[in-house]
Amino acid sequence: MKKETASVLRQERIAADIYSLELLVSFAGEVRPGQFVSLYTGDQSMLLPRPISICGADGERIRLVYRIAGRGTERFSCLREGDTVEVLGPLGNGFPLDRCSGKRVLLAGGGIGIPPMLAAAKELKARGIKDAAFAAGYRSEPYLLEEMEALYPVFLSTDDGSCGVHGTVLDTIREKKLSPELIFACGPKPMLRALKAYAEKEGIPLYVSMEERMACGIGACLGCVCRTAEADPHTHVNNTRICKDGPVFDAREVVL
Amino acid sequence: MKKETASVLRQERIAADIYSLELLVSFAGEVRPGQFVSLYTGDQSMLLPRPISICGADGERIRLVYRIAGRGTERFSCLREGDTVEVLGPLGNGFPLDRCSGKRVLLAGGGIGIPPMLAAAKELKARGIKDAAFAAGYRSEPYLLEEMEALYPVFLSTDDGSCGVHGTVLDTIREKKLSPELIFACGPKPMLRALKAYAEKEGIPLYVSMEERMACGIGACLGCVCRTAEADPHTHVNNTRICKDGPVFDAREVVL
Amino acid sequence: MEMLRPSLAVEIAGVTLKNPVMTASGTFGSGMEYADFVELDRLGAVVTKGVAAVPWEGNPTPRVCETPSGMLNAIGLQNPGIDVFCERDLPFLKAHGATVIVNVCGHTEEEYVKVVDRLADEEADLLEINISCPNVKEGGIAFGTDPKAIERVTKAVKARAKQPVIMKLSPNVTDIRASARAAEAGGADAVSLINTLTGMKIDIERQTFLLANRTGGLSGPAIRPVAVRMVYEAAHAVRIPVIGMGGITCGEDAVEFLLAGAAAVSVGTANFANPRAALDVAEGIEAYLVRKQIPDVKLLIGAVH
Amino acid sequence: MEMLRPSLAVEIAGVTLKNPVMTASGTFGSGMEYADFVELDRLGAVVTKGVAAVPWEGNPTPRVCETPSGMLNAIGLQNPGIDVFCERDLPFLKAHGATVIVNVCGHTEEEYVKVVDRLADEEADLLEINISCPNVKEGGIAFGTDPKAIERVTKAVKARAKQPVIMKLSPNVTDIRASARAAEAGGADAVSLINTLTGMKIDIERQTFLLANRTGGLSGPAIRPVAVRMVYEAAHAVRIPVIGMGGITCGEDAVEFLLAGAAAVSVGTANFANPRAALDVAEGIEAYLVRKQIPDVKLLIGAVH
Ligand SMILES: Cc1cc2nc3c(=O)[nH]c(=O)nc-3n(C[C@H](O)[C@H](O)[C@H](O)COP(=O)(O)OP(=O)(O)OC[C@H]3O[C@@H](n4cnc5c(N)ncnc54)[C@H](O)[C@@H]3O)c2cc1C
Ligand SMILES: Cc1cc2nc3c(=O)[nH]c(=O)nc-3n(C[C@H](O)[C@H](O)[C@H](O)COP(=O)(O)OP(=O)(O)OC[C@H]3O[C@@H](n4cnc5c(N)ncnc54)[C@H](O)[C@@H]3O)c2cc1C
Ligand SMILES: Cc1cc2nc3c(=O)[nH]c(=O)nc-3n(C[C@H](O)[C@H](O)[C@H](O)COP(=O)(O)O)c2cc1C
Ligand SMILES: Cc1cc2nc3c(=O)[nH]c(=O)nc-3n(C[C@H](O)[C@H](O)[C@H](O)COP(=O)(O)O)c2cc1C
Ligand code: FES
Ligand code: FES
Repeated sequence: MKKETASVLRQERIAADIYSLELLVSFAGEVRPGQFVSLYTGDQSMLLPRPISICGADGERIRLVYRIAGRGTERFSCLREGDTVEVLGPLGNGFPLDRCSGKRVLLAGGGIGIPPMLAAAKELKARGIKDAAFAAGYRSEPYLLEEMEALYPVFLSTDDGSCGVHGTVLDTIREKKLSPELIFACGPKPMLRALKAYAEKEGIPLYVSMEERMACGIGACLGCVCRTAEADPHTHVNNTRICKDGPVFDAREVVL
Repeated sequence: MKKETASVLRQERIAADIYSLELLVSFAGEVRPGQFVSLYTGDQSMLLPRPISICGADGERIRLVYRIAGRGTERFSCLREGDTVEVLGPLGNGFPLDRCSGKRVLLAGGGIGIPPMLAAAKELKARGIKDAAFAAGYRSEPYLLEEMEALYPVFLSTDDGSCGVHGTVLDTIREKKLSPELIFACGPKPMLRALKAYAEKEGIPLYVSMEERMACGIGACLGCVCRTAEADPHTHVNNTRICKDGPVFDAREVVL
Repeated sequence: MEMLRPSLAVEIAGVTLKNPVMTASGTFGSGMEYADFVELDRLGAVVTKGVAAVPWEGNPTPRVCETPSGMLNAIGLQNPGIDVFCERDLPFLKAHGATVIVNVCGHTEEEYVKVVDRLADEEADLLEINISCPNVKEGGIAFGTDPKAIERVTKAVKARAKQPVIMKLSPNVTDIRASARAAEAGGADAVSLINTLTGMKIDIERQTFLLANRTGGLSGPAIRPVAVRMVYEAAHAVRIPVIGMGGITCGEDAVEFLLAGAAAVSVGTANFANPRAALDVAEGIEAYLVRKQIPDVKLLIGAVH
Repeated sequence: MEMLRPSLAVEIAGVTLKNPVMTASGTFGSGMEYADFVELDRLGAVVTKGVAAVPWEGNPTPRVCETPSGMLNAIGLQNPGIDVFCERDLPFLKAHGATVIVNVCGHTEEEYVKVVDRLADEEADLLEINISCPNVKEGGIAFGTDPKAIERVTKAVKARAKQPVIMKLSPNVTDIRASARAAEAGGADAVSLINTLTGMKIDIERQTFLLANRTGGLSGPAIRPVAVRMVYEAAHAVRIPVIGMGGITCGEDAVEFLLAGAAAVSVGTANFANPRAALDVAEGIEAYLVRKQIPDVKLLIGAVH
């Protein structure tokens, strides 16, 4: 975990309001899929860093894919090659990829939860995992599609029915009769909740990446907790820190 | 008076911590020497605009010369050609150049008070005034020197004696035996105070450009007043607004 | 889909405002200086700089300085006195079609009453009584932070005022509800809040206070969360309308105050950062209503509770 | 010119701090999380997250949100309880050579005393009693804003505490001097201020409170002018040392508090914007002293008055 000034290598608009940003960082070699970074806006009126999942990393660069959601991400979208940006990372635990061998893995991403699934898929491929697939749910316009398809089959859904299944990731699973043996998921709460019910019914292990408003991003402020079924070993109450002990949790351990 | 988004045409560092900035603005044709603009920093944590004197204007562009004095001016120094900046102007009254005809005029500038004197000189030259001179007092490294010399003789002083007279503008006047019949001055309070004493003693008309911390820059907040000898016709007390009724005042009318 | 044209009018103490946006006292002069940027008759109201019975010189300079997302001021209520105000400023505002709220200041109960009396036959639409200016030692701070004094001043003013009376409350108190209730008990027609939070800045280079007055009033976006909280508390403590202000810069900020319970809002420090701010706020509220398909701004007032 | 090596040590209630910079409670965990960025033994002290007699779950989420140059938090004092704290966090801090100030919270006088008793034989250097957390309804706000209650709690704690006691004051009061005097009268060894200002943010899209707790505590640079003013007032009202905080991000900000009368300072929200902030502040103070050729940081304390 380091805080450093990163150079912008590339920035590209890849869909309406969706940007892909590549940064040169010293910690790119240590990144695990499912981890995130804290990105600082540079405007002194916006103190808190923005948590953004890592969508890809090689030896020296990381890639972030984000949606303009407010003033901070809007500023990020103005970064050009050669600009610099403060970044802290890698943060959080990442997906437990070791659990995948020999299993039919479903990578379920909803909305801006799709980018980290691409990072997971790349690593699975590198590890020789054959039997995996994406279930990707978009509002409307799909993005990152070709890159996903180059790795594993993609089952697409859109909220507005403009392409793929009309509905959510869960509709896809049902309609396409997918029968995963392990699910990694990132996306809006209702999607995670539906997946959890499904996984429990089917007895499938499910790991979810959680989201919450953050301040420190490193486990110090207790701003970003989620409810847990059991008392958490660090906090000693039924609350766990998403930024430090997550963002990825066994779905059975957290209250959704 | 307009508020608009100006394009940066050029920015140049002309001395240690001193920058020259050229902006494309719609109001360039209306500018009078001695007027200033309000420049906005663009960082949301710094709300108030920075007052900067206009150092030159032609039909479509204005030029500002400023010293890095804090976080706002530091941000200005990062502006590059093609960037934009919010600007409000032209503000204030300007020097009463009509008083100059037939007089030996001294343009006295101290420190970062020099830039507006250059603007005044250009206009005097354009109006055919022959008998004028600069008394320019620098901390150390001179700037804008060649441009001034191209218009009128320059009598130089520096605080550290590194070039010209060792001392202030007033030392220059004495040492070089200048005998102006009208003085326009802009610079630090002690310089203006000394000039006022000198001008009173010699019976010479003196117009001074005043400085004060500002908020609105257009006469609404009463933040930037200076004390006046008589009750001010607008405020009805012995306080006048520098941004609106100044920044240039007959030295006899204000308390220095 | 047909374009919704939402109703923006609100009512304060029987006076109808075109829209809920007014200027905050002391930040908009007497309207003259901003008339190049803002059509005064398009605002809900213009609230004037505080005016006293006689001219006040105000504090020595520096009077203003910037702070993170805010500013401090210690103008000290410089004003030309009520006579000049009635002869010059009020006719100007009326000629421009503005609804006018006259902000009144004083050192003592008697001074407030003098101004209020002088305004009896003038075309002021409402009066706002500033009992909360932290920069006036004798009157302001004592009046503004003691509920008993608030009730007493309110009664004194109400006994004489020909126009409806808004009491402007200080945020430098433990319990803003008590202040609001005291104003209501004294007969106020509305309360407005917040005035500035008392603050200080030190110039570490010269090792002295940055403002000549030592302390000043903090305003701007920095204080918005405190202002929203206090407006919410006040709106739930009294039945009279609450006028909200503190750091409003755009339509979204104003909507926050309306949802918290404000019946109207004022735009202050934002005018310095954007001379068209007050109109931008009004247009921003309208845009929000259109986007959310809400037909009447009054439906927002106090909707979050 | 020889390079000046100024003395940075200060003393609070007989405890010497290497330098006047500590971390603000609740923003630095128990030091563990920031140990990658800050050598804990280079700080004046580490002030721990508030700890209670038993584990507290805190408030529902969202617990934090950003505001202009500041943030709101309503953590609700989640903590693992004093036993875990003594077994895990305190030994960690001591092993890293930190001077430790334990921040104590409770709902009632008895709960505070329980924690203080439990710490009697532990290696805590000082205790800070948080009577001002706006996010705890039962205890915090009532204790923190009534001088009589402040004096009572201080006495109860002082009667049992083995370590020197700092009382942490709420800024949500009409008169901070009365709070400071009450703590002094109760026997406090020092006071620290300011805790957060109570604020609120409304989510206008969902038309609801942004924080699940509705209100939260405002911190960060936005509140610095209020904090400096209150530190100045408190330092002139009592003889015991005042520890200043509120929006400190760099050496210059800290110097402002020292000049206003603080004997030491805490760095809070700035840690989130810059994990090395506390050390940067300490180094910034030293750089200021060197530049100004001031040989001892103690010469700054209260130098502007
Ligand atoms: C672990 C994690 C990973 C994330 N990964 C991605 C990603 O890969 N791509 C992407 O587009 N978005 C991602 N998000 C969401 C992203 O953090 C927010 O969209 C972003 O912070 C919004 O900032 P803003 O300034 O544009 O919005 P504003 O609304 O102006 O932000 C105001 C404040 O609220 C916080 N905030 C607002 N929305 C969210 C949110 N949904 N989650 C957390 N904080 C929020 C901001 O961080 C900021 O502090 C992730 C969030 C988390 C917690
Ligand atoms: C009428 C007028 C004309 C000026 N013309 C010039 C010029 O041509 N070139 C130039 O370099 N400077 C000029 N100045 C000074 C210039 O405004 C300040 O140096 C500048 O505002 C500093 O901003 P900052 O953010 O860098 O400094 P900071 O100290 O970070 O600024 C903080 C706040 O204090 C205000 N402030 C700080 N110093 C001054 C000052 N000396 N006068 C007024 N406000 C101040 C800033 O505007 C800002 O609101 C002029 C000032 C006035 C009043
Ligand atoms: C420069 C300045 C002058 C002010 N003068 C007055 C005044 O004369 N009377 C008054 O009631 N409030 C005065 N105020 C307070 C504002 O009306 C308003 O209550 C406060 O600034 C909060 O709003 P804002 O954050 O939008 O500025 C003044 C504020 C500023 C910044
Ligand atoms: C996330 C967060 C948690 C806090 N928790 C506590 C706490 O447990 N006990 C306490 O006394 N103060 C707590 N505070 C208040 C800070 O210690 C400090 O008084 C306040 O934030 C002002 O300083 P700052 O502006 O530097 O953050 C907390 C502040 C924040 C931002
Ligand atoms: S954001 Fe601070 S603990 Fe997670
Ligand atoms: S800066 Fe507002 S009156 Fe001059």
